[in-house]
Amino acid sequence: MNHSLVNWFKFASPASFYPLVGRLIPFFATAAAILTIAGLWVGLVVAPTDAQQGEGYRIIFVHVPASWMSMFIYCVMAFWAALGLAFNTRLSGMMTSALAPTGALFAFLSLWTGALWGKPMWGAWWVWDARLTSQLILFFLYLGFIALQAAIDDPRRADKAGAILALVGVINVPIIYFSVQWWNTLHQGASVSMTKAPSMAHTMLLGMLLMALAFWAYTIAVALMRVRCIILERELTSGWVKKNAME
Amino acid sequence: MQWNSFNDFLAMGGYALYVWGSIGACVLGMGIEIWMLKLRRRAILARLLRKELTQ
Amino acid sequence: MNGLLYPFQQSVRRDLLLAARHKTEIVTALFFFVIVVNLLPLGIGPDPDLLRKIAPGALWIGALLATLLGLQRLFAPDHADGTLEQMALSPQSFTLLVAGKILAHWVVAGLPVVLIAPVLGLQFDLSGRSLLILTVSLLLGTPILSLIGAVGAALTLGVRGSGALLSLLILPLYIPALIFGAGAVEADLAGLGSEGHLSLLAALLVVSTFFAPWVTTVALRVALE
Amino acid sequence: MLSVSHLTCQRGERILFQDLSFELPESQWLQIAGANGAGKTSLLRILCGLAEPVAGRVTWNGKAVRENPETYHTDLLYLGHQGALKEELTPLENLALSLGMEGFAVSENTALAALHPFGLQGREHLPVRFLSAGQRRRVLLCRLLLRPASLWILDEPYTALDAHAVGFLSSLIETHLSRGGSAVLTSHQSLSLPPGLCITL
Repeated sequence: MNHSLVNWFKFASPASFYPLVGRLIPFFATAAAILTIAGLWVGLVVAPTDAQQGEGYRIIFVHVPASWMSMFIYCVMAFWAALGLAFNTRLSGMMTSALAPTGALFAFLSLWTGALWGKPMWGAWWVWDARLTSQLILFFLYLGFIALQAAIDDPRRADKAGAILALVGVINVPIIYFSVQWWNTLHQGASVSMTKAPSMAHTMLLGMLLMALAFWAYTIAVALMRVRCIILERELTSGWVKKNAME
Repeated sequence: MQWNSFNDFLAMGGYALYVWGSIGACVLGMGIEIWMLKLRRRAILARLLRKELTQ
Repeated sequence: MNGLLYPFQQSVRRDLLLAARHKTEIVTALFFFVIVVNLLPLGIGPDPDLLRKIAPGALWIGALLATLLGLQRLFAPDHADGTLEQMALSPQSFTLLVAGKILAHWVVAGLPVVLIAPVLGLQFDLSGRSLLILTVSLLLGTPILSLIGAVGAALTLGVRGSGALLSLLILPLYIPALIFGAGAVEADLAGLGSEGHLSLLAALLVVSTFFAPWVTTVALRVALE
Repeated sequence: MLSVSHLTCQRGERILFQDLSFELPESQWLQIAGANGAGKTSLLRILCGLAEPVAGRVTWNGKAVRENPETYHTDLLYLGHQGALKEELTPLENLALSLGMEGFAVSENTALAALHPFGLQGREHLPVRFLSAGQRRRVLLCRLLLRPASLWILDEPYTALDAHAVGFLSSLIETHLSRGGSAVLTSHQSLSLPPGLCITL
């Protein structure tokens, strides 16, 4: 495998990207840990009790950041997908595949925490609320992406097919959100809505911001760890892997 | 400080199941994801070692 | 080389000719639709008020599944016998030929559903006006199902387990069409008028007609590599 | 003129060929020899622009084949391993429709005229399903007569052909070359053709 493949940016070739990532992971991992502890401390201990929802509202400190992350990760995946299709760099495909499971996890956690929040507030484990329903569909999009990539053996085709699906998906996400909103107002007249967040005291906002940053740092750390595994799996034959796989 | 004792903190104003259920799920989910990644990395390195020995 | 329409028309003609040679296939896809829709009253109960309420959703989900069934045979046979390769190497634009195939698929899988929908609507005790709106929504909606479905069929071409995979990929993308289509009748019954839903459905149709063939071609070129 | 520079092709983790370069001027033909699985078909697919090489460029008349495929494809005729025929359609329908989709309107008797020299009288209206492998191959080769193209890329064109058909195909290739066309073939048999270039993978 000659390494004269002209790549758009230097660290695009996995060989030089691998050690670079190795050094970044500990940084993001510790940042995620610290931010999570700080966020939970502010959210669970410092933040005041909410007037209407009592202590139950504290679930938003994990529910809202998880929803944000599930949508944000899908957009980042679409970014890498577009990059991969435009410049044909192998690395972009690997990044897209590395992000998908984490995005799916956050979509699932958002649904799980949404249900646990809905039960005490509205007495039902599942509420066909516009946002939660769209979140459910986003979870299906993630599953579709992961299933498609798992079903295709040739890594190059899996990357390209996945990239196309991610781009088609990212165009459809706003359409789906709009149509579910439209569907919700038709059937329920928007009486039950989770979007009305409780009146946000200063510390509550701080708590949510810290948790969002924590999830963000966590996503980067895990995605980089997974992209290193993918690089190793795909480049097993090339020479450089034997030398510095241990790094 | 909202809570005057640790048990109140655990009781979470009667919503213990829901609040700790949510946070527990997040911590569990993230923990499992990291653990599976470690397994995956160990498997690749083992496969690499085996290939190395056979050559 | 005379004009752009000729290759498109030939592509449609070939697929319709092939479908004509397999008449049983058209009929089975149609009966699948009829049976699926008729299962619901058996499952839910014969109460007319309830049936009238679920009729649009039932017919739309039936149309969704019937289209999904037909998508398997959109590119797979051509991929197997090498004709898809020849189409990719045609001097005419590959997207044009793919658009022809999608139109032929709609004529075989979508149109029969639209034609038989009013009859099934009667089973659900739908009034004349609702029947009309439902049929119009299916007429606008089934091409969308074929277009978006073609993207999924191209992505899963030649992949193992592509049947279940295709539905997992495509059904989430069908949801806006389902909501606007099935919601049109509901909105009309609720006095809100169905113009909003039908115009959004028409917008979806225009957007997917414009983008889907091109995206399908890109996916097919990836599959042919 | 077809020119290939530093072509590298990889299937899975195996490198089929590396740093392959050659040029094919007009009225020349190139034979690609090599054992099965040596990458002959992969090379042909890269030349057609169907597959993308790991490295290297393929240009036709100076322009990269994958840039805008339509212009390249007007000059290209590719016959692959598979029959590229629809089983349920008759040879006539297959020819007329496949050429129609490439923008060439073909009347029934021109198609008939192409089928006869390949000894397919009486079978024009029989679904291809009932034809033998050799007859199907000959129906496919009729495209060489009907489809104007200056570059022929033929994958194992001589398989399943009898002596008469082999002779007829060779004469077809010769007339194609004499008119300034070029051809790339893969084949196991020794070919009764004027001397041409040869690459072994």
